[in-house]
Amino acid sequence: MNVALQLLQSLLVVLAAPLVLGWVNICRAWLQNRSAPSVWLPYYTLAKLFHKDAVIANTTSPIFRITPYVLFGCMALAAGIVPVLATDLPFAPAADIIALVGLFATARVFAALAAMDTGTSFGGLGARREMMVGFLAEPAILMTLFTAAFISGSTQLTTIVETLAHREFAIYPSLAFAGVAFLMVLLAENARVPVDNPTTHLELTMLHEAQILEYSARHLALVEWATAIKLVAYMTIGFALFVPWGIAEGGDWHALPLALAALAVKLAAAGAGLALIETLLAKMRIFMVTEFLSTAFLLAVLGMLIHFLVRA
Amino acid sequence: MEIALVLGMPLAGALVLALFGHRRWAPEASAFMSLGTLVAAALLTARVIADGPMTALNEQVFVDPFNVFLVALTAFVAFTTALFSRPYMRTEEHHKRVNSARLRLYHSMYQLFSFMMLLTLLSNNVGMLWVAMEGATLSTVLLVSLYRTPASLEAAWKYFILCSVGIAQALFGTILLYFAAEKVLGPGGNALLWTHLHEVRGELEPTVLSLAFVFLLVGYGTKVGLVPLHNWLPDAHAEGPTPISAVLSGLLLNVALYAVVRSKVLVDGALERNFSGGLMMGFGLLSVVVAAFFLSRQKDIKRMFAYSSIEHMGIMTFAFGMGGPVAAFAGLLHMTVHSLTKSAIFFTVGHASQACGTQDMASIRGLIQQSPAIGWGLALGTLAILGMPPFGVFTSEFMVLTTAMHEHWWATPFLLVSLGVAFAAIFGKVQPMVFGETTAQRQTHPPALVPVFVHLAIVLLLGLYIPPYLVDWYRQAAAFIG
Amino acid sequence: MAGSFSSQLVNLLAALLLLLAFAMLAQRRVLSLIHLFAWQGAALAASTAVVAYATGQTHLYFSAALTVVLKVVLIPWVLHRLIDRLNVRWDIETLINIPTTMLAGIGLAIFAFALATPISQMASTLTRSTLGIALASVLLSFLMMIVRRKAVPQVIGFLAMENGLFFAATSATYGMPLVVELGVALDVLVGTFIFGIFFFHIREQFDSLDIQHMEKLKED
Amino acid sequence: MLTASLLAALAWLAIGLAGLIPAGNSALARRVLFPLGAAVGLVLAAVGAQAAWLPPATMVLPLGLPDLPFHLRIDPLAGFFLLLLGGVGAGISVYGHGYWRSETAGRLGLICLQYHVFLAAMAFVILADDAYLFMVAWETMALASYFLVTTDHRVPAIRSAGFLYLLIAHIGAIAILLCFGVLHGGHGDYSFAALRAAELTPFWANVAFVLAFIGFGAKAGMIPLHAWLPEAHPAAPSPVSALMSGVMIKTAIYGMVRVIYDLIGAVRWEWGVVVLLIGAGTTLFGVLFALMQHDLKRLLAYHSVENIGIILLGLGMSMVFFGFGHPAAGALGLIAALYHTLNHAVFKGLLFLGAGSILHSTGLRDLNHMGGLARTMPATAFHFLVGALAISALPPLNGFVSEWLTFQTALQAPLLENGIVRSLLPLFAATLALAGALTAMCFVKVYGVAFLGQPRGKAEISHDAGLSERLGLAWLSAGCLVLGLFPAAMLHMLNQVGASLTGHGLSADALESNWLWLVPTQPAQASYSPLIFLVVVLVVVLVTIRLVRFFYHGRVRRADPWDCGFPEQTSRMQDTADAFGQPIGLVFGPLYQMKRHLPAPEDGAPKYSIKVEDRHWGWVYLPVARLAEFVSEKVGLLQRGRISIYLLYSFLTLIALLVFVR
Repeated sequence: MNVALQLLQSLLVVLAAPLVLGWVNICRAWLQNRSAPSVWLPYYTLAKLFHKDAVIANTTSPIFRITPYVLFGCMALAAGIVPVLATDLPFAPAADIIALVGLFATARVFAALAAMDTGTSFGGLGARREMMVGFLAEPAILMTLFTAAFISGSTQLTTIVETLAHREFAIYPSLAFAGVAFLMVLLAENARVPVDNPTTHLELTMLHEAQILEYSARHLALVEWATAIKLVAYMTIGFALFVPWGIAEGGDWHALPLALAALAVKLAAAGAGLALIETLLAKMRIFMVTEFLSTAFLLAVLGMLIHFLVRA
Repeated sequence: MEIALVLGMPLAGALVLALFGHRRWAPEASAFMSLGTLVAAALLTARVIADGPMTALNEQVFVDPFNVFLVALTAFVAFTTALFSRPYMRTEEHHKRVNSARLRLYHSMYQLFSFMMLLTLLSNNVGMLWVAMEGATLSTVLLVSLYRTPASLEAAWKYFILCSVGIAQALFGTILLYFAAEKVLGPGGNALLWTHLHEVRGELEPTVLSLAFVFLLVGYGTKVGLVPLHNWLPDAHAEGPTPISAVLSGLLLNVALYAVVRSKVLVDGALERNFSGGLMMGFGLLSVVVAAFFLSRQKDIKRMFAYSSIEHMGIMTFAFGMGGPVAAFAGLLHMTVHSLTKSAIFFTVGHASQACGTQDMASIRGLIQQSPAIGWGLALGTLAILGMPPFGVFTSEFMVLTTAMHEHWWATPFLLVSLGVAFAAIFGKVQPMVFGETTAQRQTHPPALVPVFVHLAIVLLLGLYIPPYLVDWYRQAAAFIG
Repeated sequence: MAGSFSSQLVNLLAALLLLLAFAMLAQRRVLSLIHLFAWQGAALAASTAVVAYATGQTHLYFSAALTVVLKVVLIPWVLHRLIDRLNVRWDIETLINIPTTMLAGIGLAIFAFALATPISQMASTLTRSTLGIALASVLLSFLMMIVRRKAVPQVIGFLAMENGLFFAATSATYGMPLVVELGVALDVLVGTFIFGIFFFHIREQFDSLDIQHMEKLKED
Repeated sequence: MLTASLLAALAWLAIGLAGLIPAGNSALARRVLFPLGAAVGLVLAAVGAQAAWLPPATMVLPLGLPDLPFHLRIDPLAGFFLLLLGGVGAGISVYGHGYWRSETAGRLGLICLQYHVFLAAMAFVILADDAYLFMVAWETMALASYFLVTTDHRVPAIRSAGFLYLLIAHIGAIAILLCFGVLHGGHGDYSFAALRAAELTPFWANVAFVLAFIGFGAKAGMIPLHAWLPEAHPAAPSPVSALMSGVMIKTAIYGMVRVIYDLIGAVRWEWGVVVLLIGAGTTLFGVLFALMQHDLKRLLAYHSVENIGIILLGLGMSMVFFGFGHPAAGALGLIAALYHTLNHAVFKGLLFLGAGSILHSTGLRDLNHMGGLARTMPATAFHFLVGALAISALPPLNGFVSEWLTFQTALQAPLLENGIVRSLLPLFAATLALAGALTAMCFVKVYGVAFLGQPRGKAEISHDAGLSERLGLAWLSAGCLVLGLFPAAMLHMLNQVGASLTGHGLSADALESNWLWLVPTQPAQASYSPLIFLVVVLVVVLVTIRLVRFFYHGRVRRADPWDCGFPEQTSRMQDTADAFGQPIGLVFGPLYQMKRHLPAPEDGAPKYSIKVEDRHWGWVYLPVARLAEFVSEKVGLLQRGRISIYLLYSFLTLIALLVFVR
C-alpha cells in the first residue's frame, strides 16, 4: 500500500517539476510586465530536446555521457525521500537530511566533473564557480538543518514533520532565522538570481549554465529536468522543515487529497515568491557570494544559539 | 695463571714491537698479541664466573664480576681496533703521513696502552691503579701527536697538561684515602688494598673520605671527560690517528669511570649514599646537557663524535650516581654498548675520512654510493649511538630514564631535551655524508669493516634480547656496586 | 728528644717547602726557577729522611734517596740541558702581574689550612700538622701553572705539584708502600722526558715556546 | 589468536630478510615475496577481525629487558587495527609487487627488507603490551619508513624531507616515553597492565594526556607538528607513501586511543575540547593547503592531515561526552572516529596508489602537466574516481558513512548541560561540513585536471597500470564500496571495540536493527541505508536510458567542443590546478604566505608561478632552531682554546667542591 503511495509521490514530483518552473517563469514575466509564455513551455522544450541528435565533444570520457542520467537519478531519489505528500513512506528511513545534503553534493560533483571533461575553458570556469558556491553553502545548510533537528530531536524528515505539525502553532525564533538562511542557500544552490542568472549564457556571469554548455539533445533535456526537480525538492524540504502542515501522516489515503491541495498551494506561493525575489534583486558579483553565504551561515548559527539559550 | 697471561701478553707485545715495530708484519703481530690477550681474558672471565672473585700476586691483583666484564670488553675492543688499524695504518703510510719510525712507536705504544688499561682494571692496590692510569695517559700522549701537525701538537700538549694535573688531584685523593685507611688497618702495605678497604669501609673517617672523594672525582673525572673538566677530550680524540681515537673514546673513558665507581663504592660505606651519588648525578647531568649543545656547531666529524662520547659518559655517570641495582645495571650495559658502538663509528669514520681525504664533514658526501659498506656502517652506527630503539643504546637509556623518572623525575626533562638536541645535531650532519652524490675515491687497501658489523650486530642483539648469563653477570656486578 | 725535635725539624722543612713554593710563584727567571725547584726537592728529601729516622721506616730512606736522585739532580739537569739547547729567553711573562698572584696564593694557603685542620686533629702521625702545608703547596703550584704563558714554567709548576704530593704522602701517612713510590717516581720521570720531547716539537712547529700559538682548536 | 598474529608479524620479518638473498638478480624478491607479504596481510586481517569479538589474550616473550620481557596482548581495539593494517597492507603489497618489478636488483632487495620490517614493526606496535616493546616497535617503524622515504637519496629535497621526518618522529617518541614515565605512577613496573592499575592524581593525568597527545600527534601529523607530512609522503615511493599515509598515521591514532582510553582510563571533558580545537584547526588547515597544491602527492599528503583532523574531531566529541557522563554518545563518537580511521586508510591508500600508477607510467607528479589520462589509463581512472568520491564523503561510499556518524555524534549535543560546550559542538560539525565540501572541490580539481579534458603536457605515451597494480587498486576500491554499502556490520564490530575499551556500547535498539539500515541511536532519530541509495539511483538510471532509447533514439555524433567563435582551441585554455584553486586563495587569503611571480610586460617567455608557504615554519620550527643555535653558540664559548682557561676551569671546580664539602 505504502509502496504505491511512494511511487505516486516520486512520479508526481518528477512530472510536476517542469510545471513549477513554468509557473515561476510566468510569474516573473508578469512582474516584469511582459507577456508570459505558456505554463507548459518547459515540457515542450524537453520534448523538443529529446528528439534532437546528441552532439558530444570528441575529447570527452564516458563520464560526460553518464552524468545526465546520474543527475536525474539522484534528483528522482531525493524526490522519493522528501515527505512531499505523506510521511513514513518506505524510502523515508533510507536517508535523513544529512544524507540528502550528501546526495545533492554527489550530484554537484558529477556535474562539475562532466563540465571539466569537455576540455574547454567554460567547463573549468563553471566547475570552479559551482564548487565554490557549493563549499560555501554546505556549512550554512547544515546549520539550518541542525537547528530543525535540535528542535525535533531527530534528523529524520518524517519525525521532524510529525513533531512540528502536532505542536500547537508557536513562533520559533530559531526556526525563523533558519528559514531565512535556508532561503538564501536555496537561491545559491539552485542558481537563482542573486547568485547566478539561470537564463543567461554570458561567459563572465554564468555558473550553472557554464557547466552544461556542452550538453545537447537528450542529455541537455535530462539535465534541465534534473535542475527543475532539484528546485522542487529544495522547496519541499523547505516546506517540511518550516511549513509542515497538510502533509498526510503515516501514509493513509484519506488525507491524500488534502495533502495534494496543500502542496499545490504551497508550491504556487513559493513559485510566486521566488519570481518576486528574482525581479527585485540583481545578480551579485561572483566574489560577493562569499559574504552572501557567510551571512546565511551566521543567521543559521544565530538560530541555533537562540534555540540553545532560549529553549525555543 | 690467566691473570699473568692477560697482563703479560700486551707487555710482551709492547717490548717485541718496540724492537720490530717498523717491520712489514708489525700490524699483524700487534693484532695477534691483542687476540692472545682476548683469549686470556675470556678464560679469566670463565674462571671468575665459575668460582667467584679471586686475588693473586699476594693480593696486588684482584678480579671480581665488575672488573672482569670490563677486562673482557677492553680486550675485545682492543683486538678489533688492532684489526682495523692494519689497513688504516698502511693507507696512512701510503699517504706519507707517517714514516716507519713513527709506526714502530705507534704499535709498541698501542700494546703498552692496552697493558696499562688492563693493569688499571685488575690492580687491587689503589696506588698502583693511579700509576697505571698515569701510564695510560703517558702512552697515548705521543700517539695523539703522531702526525706532528700543529693541531695535533696542540691537542697532545693540552691532553698531557690537563690530564696530568687532573690525575695529580687523584693522587692527593688516594693519599687521603690511604691516610684514613691507615688509622683503621694500621701501617704497612694492605691499607691501600681495595679488598681490605672494602671490608672496613664502614669505620673509615667520614670527613677525610668526603675530601678524598672530591679529589678522586675531580681527578678521575678529568679523565672521564665530565663537563667542566672536559676541554682536552674533543681535541685529543679528534687529532690522533683514528684507531687511537676509537680506543680512547671506547675504552679509556670506561676505565676512568671504573676508577670513579670504585672510589664511590668505598665512600658510600662511610657517608650516606646521596653525597657521592648527588655529586656524580650533578656532573653527569651537566655533561649530558652541555655536550648536547656543543654538537650542532662541529665541523670536524671526529670532534663531533668526541662530544657525543662526553654526552654518553655523562649518562653513565648519572646512572651510577643514581645507584640502586637497576641503575647500576643500566650503567654497565650502557658502558658496553657505548664502547662497541663508538668504536664501530670511529672505524667507519676512519675509512670515510681516508676515502674523502679530509675530516671536514662539509666535504664528505655520498658514502653509500661509493662504498656501501662504509656508508651503511656509518648510518647504522650513528643511529645506534643516538639511541634509536632496535639497538642496545636505547635499552640502557630506557632503563636509565625509567629509573630516573621513578626516583628523580626532575632530571628526565633535561635528559630528554638534550637527547633530542643531540639527535637533531648529529643526524643532521651525518645524513648528507651518507646519502647523496659521492665525493669519496677508491682506497688502496680494502677497508676492514668486519669489526664494524660484528660490533653493531652485538649491540643489536643486546637491544632485543640480553642473554641470561650476561644478565646475571651484570646483576652480580650491579649488586657489587650497590 | 727524637719525637719533639724531629717534629720541629719536619715543621721547619715544611715551612721551607711552602716558602719555596711561594718563591717559585713570584720568580721571573727560568734558571732561578729551576734552582728553586731543586731546592724544593732537597727540602722534601730532607723531611723524608727526618721522618724515616724518627719512625724507623726503612723504606723511607730509600724513597728519600730516590727523591734526591730524581728531583734534585736528574730533572734539574735535564731541564738545564733543554734550556741551553732551545736557547730559551730568560724571563717569564705571566698572564696576571705578580702582586695579584701573590695575593691569590695567600688566599689559597689560608683556604688550605682551614680545610686541613679538622683532618690533622685526627692524624696520629708525628707530622700531622704538615698536611695543610702540603695541600697549600699543591694548590700554589696549580695556580702557578695557570698563570704562566710559557711551556717550561708550566712544566716546572707541574713538577712542583708532584713535590707537594710526595710531601703530603710522607707527612700524612709515613709514605706510600715502596712499589707505589717507585711507580709514581717512574711516571714523573717519564713525564719529564715526554715534556722534553714536546719542547723540541713545539719549538720546531711554532719556533717559540709561547702557549699563545696553541689556541686554534676551539669552537669558532 | 595472539600466536597467529605474532606468527604473521614474524613471517613479515622473515620475508623481509629473505629479500636480501641476492640469488638470480633477487628474483625471489621480484616475483614471490611481495605477494607472499600480501597473503600474510590477509591472514593478519582475518585474525584481527576475529579478535574483535573475543576477550583479550596476553602472552610474554623471553626477549627484552631482564625484568621487563616483551608482553603481547590482543584485544578488540588491537584486533580492529590489525584488520586495518592487514587489509590495506595486503592491497598495497600486491600493488608494490607490480610497481617495483622494474627496480634494480640491489635496491629491490633493500626495499623489500625495509618494507616488510616496516609492516612487522607496525604489527608489533599494535600488539605491544609494555612500554619497552612499544617504544622499540614505534621507533623501528619510524626508522624503517625513514629508509624507505630516502630510497632515491640523490635528490636533496628528499634527504631534507627524510631528516625532518625522522627528527619529528624522534621528538614524538621522546614525548611518548615521558608520558609512559608519568603514567607508571611510582612502582617501577612498565607493563601496560601495571600502567592501567596505577591511579594518577588529576594533575599527573593531565600531564600524561598532554604528553601522549603531543607524542602521538607528532606522528599523526597534527597542526603544529605536521610539517614533515607534506614533505615526507611525496618523497617516498608511492606504495610506501600509501602505507605511511594509510596505515602508519593510524598507529598514532591507535596509540592515542590506547593511552587515553585504556591506560589513563578516566577521560576528562577538558581534554575533549582541546582535541576538538586542534582537530578542527588541523582539518581546515589540511584541506585549505591541499587546494593550493599542484603536486599530486603533496596534495594527497595535505589531505591526510585533513582526515586526521576529522578523526580527532570524532575522538574529541567522544571524550567530551565521556567526560560529561554520557557513555552512549561517547561510544558513538569513538565508533565514528575509528570508522573514519579505517575508511581513510582504505581510500587514501587507493588514491596514493593511483597517483603512483600515474607517476609510474607518465613520470608526472605536477598536475599542471597532466590531462586526458582517462582515455589512456581507463582502469586507473575508474579506481581513482572511486577513491576521489569516497574521500569527498559522497553518499554511497564509505567516506560519507563515517562523516555521517560524526555528524550524528555532534547532534547529541543537547544532552550536555554545559552551555558553552553544547553550542560549540555543532560549530565543530560545521567546520567538518566545510572541510568535506572543500575536499569535494579539491578532488574535482584533481580528477578534472588529471584525468579529464585535453592533455596539457607533451602527450607522451602513457600505458595503463600493470595487472598486479590493477589488482591492488581493485582490492582497495572494493573495500571502499563494501565499507560504504554495508556499514551496519562494521558498526557492530566497532561497538565491540568501544565496549571492550570503555565498558559502554551503543543503545540496545541501535544494535538489533538488521544489516540494511545504519542506526546509530534509535530508528526514529536517524537512519541511513546506502544500499537503497545505490539501488534506486541505478534503477532510475537504467529505466530512463531504456525509456529514452525506446521513445526517442540513441543517435550520437562526435564533434569539436563549442569554441565560442574562437578559431583554434589549445589545451592551454583549460583550467590548470593553480587556476582551480584561485577562488580559495581569494576567500582564505590571509591564511597563506603566498609568493606570486607575475611575468613582466616585456618578458620573452612570460611565466606565472605561485608559491604557497606554510606559516607554521615561521611560528614554530624556525624559532626553535634559532633558540638551539643561540644556546649552542653560548655554550661554544666554553671551549675558547686557551689552556690556561681550561686549567682555571678545573681549578675552580676543585675549589668549589672543596668549599661545598666542608
